[in-house]
Amino acid sequence: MERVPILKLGRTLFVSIQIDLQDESVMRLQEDLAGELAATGATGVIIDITAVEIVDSFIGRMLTMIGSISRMFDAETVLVGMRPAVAITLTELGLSLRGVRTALNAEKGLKLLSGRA
Amino acid sequence: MERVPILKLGRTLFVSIQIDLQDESVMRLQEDLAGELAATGATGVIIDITAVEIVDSFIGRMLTMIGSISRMFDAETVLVGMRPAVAITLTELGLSLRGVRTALNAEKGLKLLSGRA
Amino acid sequence: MDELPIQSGDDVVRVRQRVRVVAADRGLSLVDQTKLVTAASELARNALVHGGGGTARIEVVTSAVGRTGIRIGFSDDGPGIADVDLALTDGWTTGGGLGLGLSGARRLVDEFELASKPGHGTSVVVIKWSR
Amino acid sequence: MDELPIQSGDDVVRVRQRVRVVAADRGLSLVDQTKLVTAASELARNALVHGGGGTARIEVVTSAVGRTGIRIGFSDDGPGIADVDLALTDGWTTGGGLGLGLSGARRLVDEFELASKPGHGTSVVVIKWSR
Ligand SMILES: Nc1ncnc2c1ncn2[C@@H]1O[C@H](COP(=O)(O)OP(=O)(O)O)[C@@H](O)[C@H]1O
Ligand SMILES: Nc1ncnc2c1ncn2[C@@H]1O[C@H](COP(=O)(O)OP(=O)(O)O)[C@@H](O)[C@H]1O
Repeated sequence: MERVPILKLGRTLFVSIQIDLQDESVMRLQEDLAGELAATGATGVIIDITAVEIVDSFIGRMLTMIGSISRMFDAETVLVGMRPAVAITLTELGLSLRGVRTALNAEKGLKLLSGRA
Repeated sequence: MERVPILKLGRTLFVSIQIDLQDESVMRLQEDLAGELAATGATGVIIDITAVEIVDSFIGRMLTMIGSISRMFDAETVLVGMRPAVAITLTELGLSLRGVRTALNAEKGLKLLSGRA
Repeated sequence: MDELPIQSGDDVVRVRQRVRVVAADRGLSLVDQTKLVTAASELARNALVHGGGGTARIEVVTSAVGRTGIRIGFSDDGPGIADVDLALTDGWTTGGGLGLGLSGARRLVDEFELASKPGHGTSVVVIKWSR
Repeated sequence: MDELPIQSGDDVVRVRQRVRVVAADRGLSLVDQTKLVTAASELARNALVHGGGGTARIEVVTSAVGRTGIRIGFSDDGPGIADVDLALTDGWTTGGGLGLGLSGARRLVDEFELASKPGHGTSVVVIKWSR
């Protein structure tokens, strides 16, 4: 199982998903992020899915859960770089990713995070 | 297959449907809009259906999906200019367009969009 | 009587346009025109998507009590529908649709008849009477 | 025709990759590729998680009217599904899932067929036609 690395820059955790996500990898990422949030007190998480070709219901649910988990640690998660085809497919699948904020790219995602009080 | 043009004015995408929509054209519009939203970071979409004589279940579903897709890009969609006969027919068909905001005309639609924080 | 082919998305649009013209011509109200055209759109799409293509026959008919109506017959030689009652249930679909085409079209017209035999295609006839 | 095993999470990823290659090869649009790969991901996961493992058969087919399509058959020898209609309902799950796998996959493809007998495994066949 491949692992997705987490980068810490200032008070933000950066995750750039570059692999074909299997369920185990996503679950592992969720655990790793929770661990990092607890350990570092980061206030924001940016997940870059520019390279992600598909998000199915499992992966989508994990992304939503990462959003909820980060809120428990008083941090906010922003999903950046979603491909148009992925957004269309998620919608038809019936998934809304409600509760996760989105931004076009990492830069805009950072702005969104720093905009919060 | 005819294509519906998308106009960008400020942070809003304007679509005025002037053709007899065939399924391919609506799907193409959905894809084009998702692409524009991902590329431009527009925060609103106004779809003017003043000239649209019928909305059947396929077209209706596509309009609802455009609303959901735009939310994934942190934008809101407003449907403007729906004819009374179209609204009556949609209701009898059993379609609710839940989740899509509506306004009488483009001007009121814009106001609705700018009203959001 | 008009007979139109349904072999492409463009053909579906042409069926809608033709139904609109005939319905307006016969004095159907704007709402009734819209309902009939919408029903025709659903049924023409079904003939194309599920039936692999077919035809639409549009004609003007007169009822026993002298009312004028528009009758449209859709037919295709596709795989047919095994369980017609199920197919007429709101939300039932074998594909990616909403499953509102048949059930919705039925609500939009005054008369609706669906005949289908698995392996022998599908035929749907609808009538909308002018008031 | 390709036949791929589904015995692990890695296998699910391989099914996705293979479907992507075949779909791109046959000229499906990027959006249609994404829809088909996503549906395949849902169904492969179901075969693994609910069916205890199975296989995916990917093949290129031609419709009666000459359209090219990708057909994927998933099968497993798991416990099967007692109530197929229920399983196809949005949100229905016996596990911790979202219950959108089957219903969502059906919306993403052009044809969808689910056959299952309790105790005799499950088979799902989907087709996506190129436009
Ligand atoms: N002309 C047809 N030939 C074969 N099957 C059909 C035809 N029309 C409808 N069906 C079947 O009936 C189902 C329900 O049709 P409909 O209510 O129009 O919903 P949708 O087209 O959205 O699936 C379809 O999914 C299809 O399986
Ligand atoms: N291949 C299968 N074998 C046995 N049961 C299955 C299979 N696929 C789906 N199911 C059953 O149908 C239910 C709904 O499936 P699905 O819509 O994919 O949602 P989820 O997988 O999130 O539960 C599952 O919870 C399971 O009980």
